Amino acid sequence: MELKLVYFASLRERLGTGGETRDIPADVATVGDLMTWLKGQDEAYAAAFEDGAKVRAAVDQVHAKPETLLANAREVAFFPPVTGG
Amino acid sequence: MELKLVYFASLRERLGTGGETRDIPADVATVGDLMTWLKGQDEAYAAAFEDGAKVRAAVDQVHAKPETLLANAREVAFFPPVTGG
Amino acid sequence: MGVRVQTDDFDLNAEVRALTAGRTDIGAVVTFTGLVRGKASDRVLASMTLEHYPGMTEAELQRIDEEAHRRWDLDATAIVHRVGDLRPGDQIVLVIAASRHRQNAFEAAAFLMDFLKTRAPFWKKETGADGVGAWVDARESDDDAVRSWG
Amino acid sequence: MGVRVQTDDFDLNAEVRALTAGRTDIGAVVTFTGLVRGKASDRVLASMTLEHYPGMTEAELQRIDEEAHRRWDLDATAIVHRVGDLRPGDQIVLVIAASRHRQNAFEAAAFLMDFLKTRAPFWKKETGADGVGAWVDARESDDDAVRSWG
Repeated sequence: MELKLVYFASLRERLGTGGETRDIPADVATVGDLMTWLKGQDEAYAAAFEDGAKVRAAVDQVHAKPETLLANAREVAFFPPVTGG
Repeated sequence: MELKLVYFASLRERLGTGGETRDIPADVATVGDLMTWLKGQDEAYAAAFEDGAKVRAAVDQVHAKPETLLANAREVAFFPPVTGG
Repeated sequence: MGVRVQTDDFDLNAEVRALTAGRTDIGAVVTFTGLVRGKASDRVLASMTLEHYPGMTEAELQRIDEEAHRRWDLDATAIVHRVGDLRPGDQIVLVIAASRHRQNAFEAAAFLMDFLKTRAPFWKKETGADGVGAWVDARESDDDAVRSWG
Repeated sequence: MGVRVQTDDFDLNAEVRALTAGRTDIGAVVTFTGLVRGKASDRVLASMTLEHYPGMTEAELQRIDEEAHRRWDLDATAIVHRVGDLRPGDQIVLVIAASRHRQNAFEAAAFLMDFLKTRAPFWKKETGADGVGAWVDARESDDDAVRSWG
């Protein structure tokens, strides 16, 4: 499955990119699965996603949890806890 | 004791005056005493002070209660519950 | 810290800037503006007249303001209240509370309004579209609001 | 009802007037303005950069705004949030809640800010007077604030 991944703030800086398109294996069913799969890609991802509690996600621009299904998602975002306002 | 009395809003309209100076008997010790004494003055005062629960008072520009002592007060105000804001 | 009673209208921007200009320690500014509504309990209003107790009004507003500063860590506050003749849509009252953090500013602004409503000596007289004038009754919910602050 | 994300500064008067002009049903307008503070945990700031998630930000602010309208009887609301480079004293965010009665307006404005702080995808990076940049950490007290609304 082809998926657009976007990264923000400290996560974007650590990964050195604001986004990428990836071909995701069929057994990656949830946001949590996707984080685990990304961590296995290389050291930069492993480091960026190491502290899972500090990474938040959104699926198609709606806040998501680790158990949220990717289903037919087009865009998944990862970012640290928000600090606006 | 000479005392400046001031009236506001509906009380002022009922009494037909915004204020007056009165010579108060020595046995009028509290705000409540003063209200009772004023009620005895004539029908207009009796009517204006009839519903004591709806009359508020201030002594020298500080909110007062029926039991507040007049002591050396210079100015006593009577008015309905406030409705600003 | 400033309390004012005036017949003139006030300008929200100018009042806020007077408190925040040249400062970088304020993180949160909450303002409350009260407006004359065109209808009161199904009665259409033509105008409203605000009477007050000159001298006591300013003193009481000052006391309410000082109490807010005792209860919360505030960087600045302002209270402006109009008197005289107003029309539907006109501004009546402005309260500003500025603080480093938002919760202080929100709570202090609500507190200032609750106490102003029940303690500051202002009285509203409404004149209906029919020309009939009537003094506004105090609302019990305002007394409840004050009691909730303990 | 209007939510906006912009690099430009905003004008408090203009934003309030846009909600209240020509209306006489609004009795209470509460505004919250967030400002860049010159010090953060004893660190002197030179500037702050606000990053956001275009598309999701507007959608999330819209969702928060709709939730406020579900919870309170509101006549009008507005949320304006700036992004890009800001300096100490600059305005960051504006929330307005207008209602017939003051309690609704106060509560809705506080609610909008609490939810914006914990749900809208904005991130602040502070640059110190020493030139060192650091992403701001989320505060637990903000999560507590959101939970308090149930």
